[in-house]
Amino acid sequence: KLRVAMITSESGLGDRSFNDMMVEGMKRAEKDFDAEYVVVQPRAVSEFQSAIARAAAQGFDIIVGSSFDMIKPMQEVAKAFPDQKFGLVDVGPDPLGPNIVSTVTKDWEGSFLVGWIAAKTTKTGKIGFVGGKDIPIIHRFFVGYYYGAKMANPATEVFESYSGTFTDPAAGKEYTLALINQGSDINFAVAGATSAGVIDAAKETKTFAIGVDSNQNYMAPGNVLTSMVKRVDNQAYDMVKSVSDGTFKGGEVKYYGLAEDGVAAAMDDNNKGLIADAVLADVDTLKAKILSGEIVVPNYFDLTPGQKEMGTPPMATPPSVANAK
Amino acid sequence: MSETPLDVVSISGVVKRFGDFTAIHDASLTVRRGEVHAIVGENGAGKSTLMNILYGLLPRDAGTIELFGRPVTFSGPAEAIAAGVGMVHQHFKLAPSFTVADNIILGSEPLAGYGRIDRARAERDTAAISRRFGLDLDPRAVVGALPVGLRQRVEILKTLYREAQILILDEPTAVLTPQETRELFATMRTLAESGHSIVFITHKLREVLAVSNRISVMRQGRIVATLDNEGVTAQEIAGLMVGRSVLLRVKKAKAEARDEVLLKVDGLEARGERGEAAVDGLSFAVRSGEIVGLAGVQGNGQDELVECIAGLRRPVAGSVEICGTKAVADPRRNRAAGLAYVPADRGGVGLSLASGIWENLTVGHIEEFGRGPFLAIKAARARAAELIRRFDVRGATLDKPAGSLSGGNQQKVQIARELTRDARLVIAEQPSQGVDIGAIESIHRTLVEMRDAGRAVFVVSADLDEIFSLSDRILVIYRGRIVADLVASETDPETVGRYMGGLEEAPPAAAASVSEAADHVH
Amino acid sequence: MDADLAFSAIRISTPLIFAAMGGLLTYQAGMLNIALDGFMIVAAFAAIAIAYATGSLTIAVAGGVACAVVMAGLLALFNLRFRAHIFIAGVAVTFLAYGLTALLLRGILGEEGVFSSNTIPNFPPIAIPFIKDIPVLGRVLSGHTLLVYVAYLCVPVVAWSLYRTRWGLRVRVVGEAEDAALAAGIRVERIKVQTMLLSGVFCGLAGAYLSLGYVSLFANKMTNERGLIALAAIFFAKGRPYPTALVALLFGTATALSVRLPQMTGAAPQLLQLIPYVVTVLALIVVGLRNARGRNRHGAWKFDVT
Amino acid sequence: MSTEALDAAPSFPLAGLVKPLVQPLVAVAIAVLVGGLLVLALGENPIEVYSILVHGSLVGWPNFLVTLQMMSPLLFTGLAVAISFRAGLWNIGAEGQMIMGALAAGIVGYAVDLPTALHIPLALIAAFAGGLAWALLPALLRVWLNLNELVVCLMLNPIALLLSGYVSTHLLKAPGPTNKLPDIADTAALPTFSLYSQVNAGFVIGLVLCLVFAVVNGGTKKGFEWKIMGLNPRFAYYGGIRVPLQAVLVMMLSGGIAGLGGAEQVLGEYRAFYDNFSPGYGFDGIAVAMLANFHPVGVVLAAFLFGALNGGSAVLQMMTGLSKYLVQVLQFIIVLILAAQFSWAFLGSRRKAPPAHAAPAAPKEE
Ligand SMILES: Nc1ncnc2c1ncn2[C@@H]1O[C@H](COP(=O)(O)OP(=O)(O)OP(=O)(O)O)[C@@H](O)[C@H]1O
Ligand SMILES: Nc1ncnc2c1ncn2[C@@H]1O[C@H](COP(=O)(O)OP(=O)(O)OP(=O)(O)O)[C@@H](O)[C@H]1O
Ligand SMILES: [Mg+2]
Ligand SMILES: [Mg+2]
Repeated sequence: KLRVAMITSESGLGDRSFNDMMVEGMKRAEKDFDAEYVVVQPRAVSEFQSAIARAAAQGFDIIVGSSFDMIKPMQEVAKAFPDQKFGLVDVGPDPLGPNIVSTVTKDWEGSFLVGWIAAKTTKTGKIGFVGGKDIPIIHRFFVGYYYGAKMANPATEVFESYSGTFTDPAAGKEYTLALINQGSDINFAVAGATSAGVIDAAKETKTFAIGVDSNQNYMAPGNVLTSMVKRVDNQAYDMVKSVSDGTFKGGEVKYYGLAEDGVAAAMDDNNKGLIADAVLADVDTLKAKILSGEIVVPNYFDLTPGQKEMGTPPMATPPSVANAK
Repeated sequence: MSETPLDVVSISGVVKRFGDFTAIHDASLTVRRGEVHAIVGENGAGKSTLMNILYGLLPRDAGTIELFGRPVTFSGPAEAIAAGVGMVHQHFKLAPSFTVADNIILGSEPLAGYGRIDRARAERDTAAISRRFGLDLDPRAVVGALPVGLRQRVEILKTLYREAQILILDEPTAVLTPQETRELFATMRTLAESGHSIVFITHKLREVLAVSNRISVMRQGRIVATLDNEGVTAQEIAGLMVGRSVLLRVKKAKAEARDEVLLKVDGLEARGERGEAAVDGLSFAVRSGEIVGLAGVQGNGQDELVECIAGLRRPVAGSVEICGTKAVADPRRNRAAGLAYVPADRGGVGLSLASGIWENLTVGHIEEFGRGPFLAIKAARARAAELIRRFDVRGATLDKPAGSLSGGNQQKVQIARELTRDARLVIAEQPSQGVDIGAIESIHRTLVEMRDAGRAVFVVSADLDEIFSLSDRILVIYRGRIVADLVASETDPETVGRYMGGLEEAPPAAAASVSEAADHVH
Repeated sequence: MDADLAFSAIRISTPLIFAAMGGLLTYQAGMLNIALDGFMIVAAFAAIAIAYATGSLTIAVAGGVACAVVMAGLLALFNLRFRAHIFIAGVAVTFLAYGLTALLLRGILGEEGVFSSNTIPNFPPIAIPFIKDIPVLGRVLSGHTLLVYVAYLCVPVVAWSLYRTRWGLRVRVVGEAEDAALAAGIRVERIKVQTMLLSGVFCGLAGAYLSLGYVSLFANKMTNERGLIALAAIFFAKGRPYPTALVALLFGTATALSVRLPQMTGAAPQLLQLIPYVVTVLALIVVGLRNARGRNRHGAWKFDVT
Repeated sequence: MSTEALDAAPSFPLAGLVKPLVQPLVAVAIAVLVGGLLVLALGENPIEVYSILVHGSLVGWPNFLVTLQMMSPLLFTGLAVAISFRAGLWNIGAEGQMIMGALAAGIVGYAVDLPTALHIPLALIAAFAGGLAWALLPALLRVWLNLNELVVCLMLNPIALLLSGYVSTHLLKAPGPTNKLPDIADTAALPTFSLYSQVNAGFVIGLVLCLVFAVVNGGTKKGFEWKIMGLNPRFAYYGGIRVPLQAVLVMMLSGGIAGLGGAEQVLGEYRAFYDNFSPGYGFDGIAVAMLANFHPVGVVLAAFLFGALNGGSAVLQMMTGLSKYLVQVLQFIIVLILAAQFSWAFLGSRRKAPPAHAAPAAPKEE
């Protein structure tokens, strides 16, 4: 039997984000490859290395982690255990080591799409964004969303706010209601469990929320416009698969973008009819342009201050971009 | 024990242990209907403990208690109250921020539906019983603002309000002025005549003889004798209590006051807790080699005055000099200047009840033990053990919390700590409060010795007996001012009493009624 | 905008007021109850689980309250019977509650971290006749859900019980002078247990409001230390009901403000989120200065114990 | 409510060393039993769970070192809380003080260029100062305005978190996907000893601090004064102890120690200041301190217990797939039961609590 250890980031399970999604992938892999997995949830970044090292000492077939903060600890341990296979999900483009595979999720592309949809759908011309903490990963979603909206309609106003927590749905609701009060009628929630409050607010005010990571359309059918799904589960699944079928190649960096179905705007019965058919049709052309490279969606991490990657007419730089680096 | 129906309380063979310490060995006692029954005994003899057992505050380990002929076992004061027992503890059990009426009705509140308190009725009832027993009180006054004497009335009214037949008064007179004491005794007699029984604990033998019908003497957890109050003398009772003869009044040589002023208070003004002018332009001096007594009814500014001297309160105007050094609002500095201070509030200020006895004895002497930052704990404990022996603190071990000592013994701990300080000025507030006669003797002797050694001693007391037995000079404080400065040997309690009451500004002309009442006590 | 701010301040303060009313009763009875969060989280969980199972809000709220009361009973048991220090027992109960709800969330509802469902009914907003037609006030006061009004009504009720009833008198005396209460034949332990259980009731309402009224879902640790804020309000106001509610409202208003400022100021979110805490500290200092003036000049030296 | 109440239920376990050991053992046994039932209810084998927990925290160097790593921050926060509570000061702001200490250490760690022999001490001093500064405000407000330090600390914890978040997100952020300051220079790093664990020289510092304070509490004049002050500040003041000054001093020491805990994290474990790095060490510190009955040696024991449980938790998750919350629940069942005074109720005479004489009713501000 294949033994897999999954190390979560410090926010742990229940984040409704990559930790939970990875578990989904693990569950599928467990069935498909006769594997078994365990989840280790360190409480702090400082506990990553000991968790990875002790897992390595236990001889799992592959140790899968997530979070940028796990890069260094994993590299340390990987050096000491050259025969152990490691995988790290959703990190940067640099190869991490001869026995580590890593992935990059182009969530900015997906965010771009939903931003575009939102700007096309809004009745007020104002859309919002509720982030969890004020951290770069979340900014990456915002920047994609922002440019998508501005590309669709440069006149769209995009509100940006951060609730400061990933675990307080009530705060999420409060922030969302404040945005709605300013006229925003579509709000993109990128805030872990706090997102649930964003969706709740949409339900209560009959506006739209946009879910993130997993398909959250079901949480309030009719009020979740779409979800920007980020298939971290596929990434974890593929890692286990590569070990199972012997294709594991250390040092590899795999991309999961629109092209790879790594990100998408989720469409299902729950949001049927919420998005105009014309918009849906445009989405497909937009996607094609991104795939062909005609449109390059900016990745927050590649931006330099004040940079205007795209779009005409020149557009204001959102504060989080201005403050970057 | 006698089976006469007269016996309302009959305690027999009661035993009480605290851990492996036996506080009460086989005590037996009867109380008759309509009598005032005094209980006397040394500190730690078990008086309070025995009464706490009767009141249901402590469980007993053996023995029986009968009330009105029926055996009872109380699991709490609620049951004792229901059975007609009321107790006034010496440390009043009152809630200071509540009104008189609230305190009195507490536990058996009159209701007005929906669990609401019927405040109007509470106040009416309070006023009514206070009138009936001649204990005047404003039902709406806040207890914390009342002088001690009135607080005691509240306590007594509390028991009367519940229609207690048996009243236990634990050292009720320790903090009262002579006038208040007289009033209390009058109340006690009235109550006894109306059929109540009163158990009265005290250390003042004169009071015992003045007010009680029968007297029980307790020694080391036993009732060693119960006497009728006829033809007994204070000396005899004292002998029974202590097991040796005691001096009821300390002999002392005449003061040789020197000219060195060790305490000088000049134009002092201070405000009280509620911002009122408590000390109002007050000046006096205490010289080395004399004992000056400050007499006054509680609440006339003595507390604030002493706090200013000790550095616990900041004066508004005026100055205090201790041994030639200007005092400041910092006890540490004043102590360093040569002050030793025995406060009246021993639970709040003078002791840490939760700390061990050796720790209580070491505070204020910390610098004497060990060099540099280190504390020589062995030496400190050794000295503490020495003091416990020297001052005869009963029931003390080094690590026992000070709060587990009997009241009088707590006082001894304070005294031991303060009087062994190398200080030229000693301030003692109510030094013999709650202390048994044997111990009073030794405390007084110590104070006199300090005087003879050339220190200045300033005694603040509401107890004129104490004032007279100690002082060379007597100051009387009234409404924040010194109204009299008398030589002790040339005046008498009545005179001082009148000054205390503010009845007198100039030298006195005897007021018949007051001196008559005074005779009754002294 | 202003009406919206006030409306939202009322909503944000609601759980704080519930929790503060609960904590205030134990405070008045002389117990430092630090487990408010623990009671709340248990109630939040139970309420949502029961609402999901039964579809009845009434049963759900009652069930949430009942579970919070059980936690309160646990704390009372350990503090009063087994004589564990209230502070550590409170800390332990709180973390126990966090852990337990997280475990049960997976065990019972099969979810990790967050649970929500569309079958859970919502509290409808209540339009108050007459008041709703008053120009600004109407928009602020009308249109909240039931539990919000309950919370604010609790304040006079608590004040009334504390200051007008026999029980309230006893509670306050137990807190101020336990020995006096004991000597008056009051069963001190019983009073303490009662206040603790009532604390559970109020925190239960707070929790149920959080998961069923405020939002309609449960998330691990979703109380987000609101209990501690409530505790601070209680200490700030020394346990008096109206001032305590006022402090909670002050905090809620500052929070509502900080939620609305980002669009106007563009300031960093961390700095905006500081506002409620800083405002509270400043208010504390202002009150402290006012009390200290005069007292320091002539008063006896003071070093109050909590 | 009162400091006296701290003593109303005397003899917390783990405090003294020999005699009180019986009671904790009884309590642990009960806790283990209760926890076992819980595990059973979750459908797992309790014996297996316990043996994994013990094995995963104590057996073998890697596991043991992880336990030491987990207990390191708690040595500091536990000690910080212990000395302040013992002196009657409710410093529940160790979390904020630790964060500020960490921030200071993080800044000095990267912004200053010095040889190791100077850099580490300087960073430690900065951390101490950072924590101290954060404790100073509640202390001064307490002494000057008689404001309850508990409220102030409750407010200052989130303020510290948000302020440090602002600094590490907007002012001094290191490039990259994480909100943190730039990595500290190697000259400021506290050495670690193993691949398996981030336990570092900071652990030794914490241990030494605990021992130092055991001596301070038990054998010095200051320690004696603090204890008296904690039980009755009026008495202490009357007796010539400069209570306001000592209160500020104790709070500053307490905050400084918590700040050093931040340095241990930043210089030893993280090697940079990370936003939001603490999973609640400050609050764990309260539990540790109270379990230890405010005795520094007890703090070491209690921190070890916590460290072992958290260290074993990871292994338990690896071996059984049980959730970390199970260990959390077990952990606080143990705390709850350790804090209780069972043995007296069951073994001793069944007398009720003595009339609370040693603990006068909680004084409240009027
Ligand atoms: N709770 C307790 N724990 C331990 N010892 C106690 C306790 N209560 C009383 N004692 C001891 O029992 C003895 C009797 O105390 P008690 O208070 O009854 O004396 P008392 O006769 O009232 O003395 P005093 O005249 O000083 O008030 C004392 O030695 C006292 O130390
Ligand atoms: N820690 C303790 N726990 C329980 N009871 C105590 C404790 N410490 C002391 N006691 C006892 O409780 C009783 C208190 O009685 P009370 O308040 O009437 O004081 P008292 O002894 O009469 O003092 P005083 O001599 O000042 O009148 C004392 O006998 C005392 O020994
Ligand atoms: Mg007594
Ligand atoms: Mg006595």
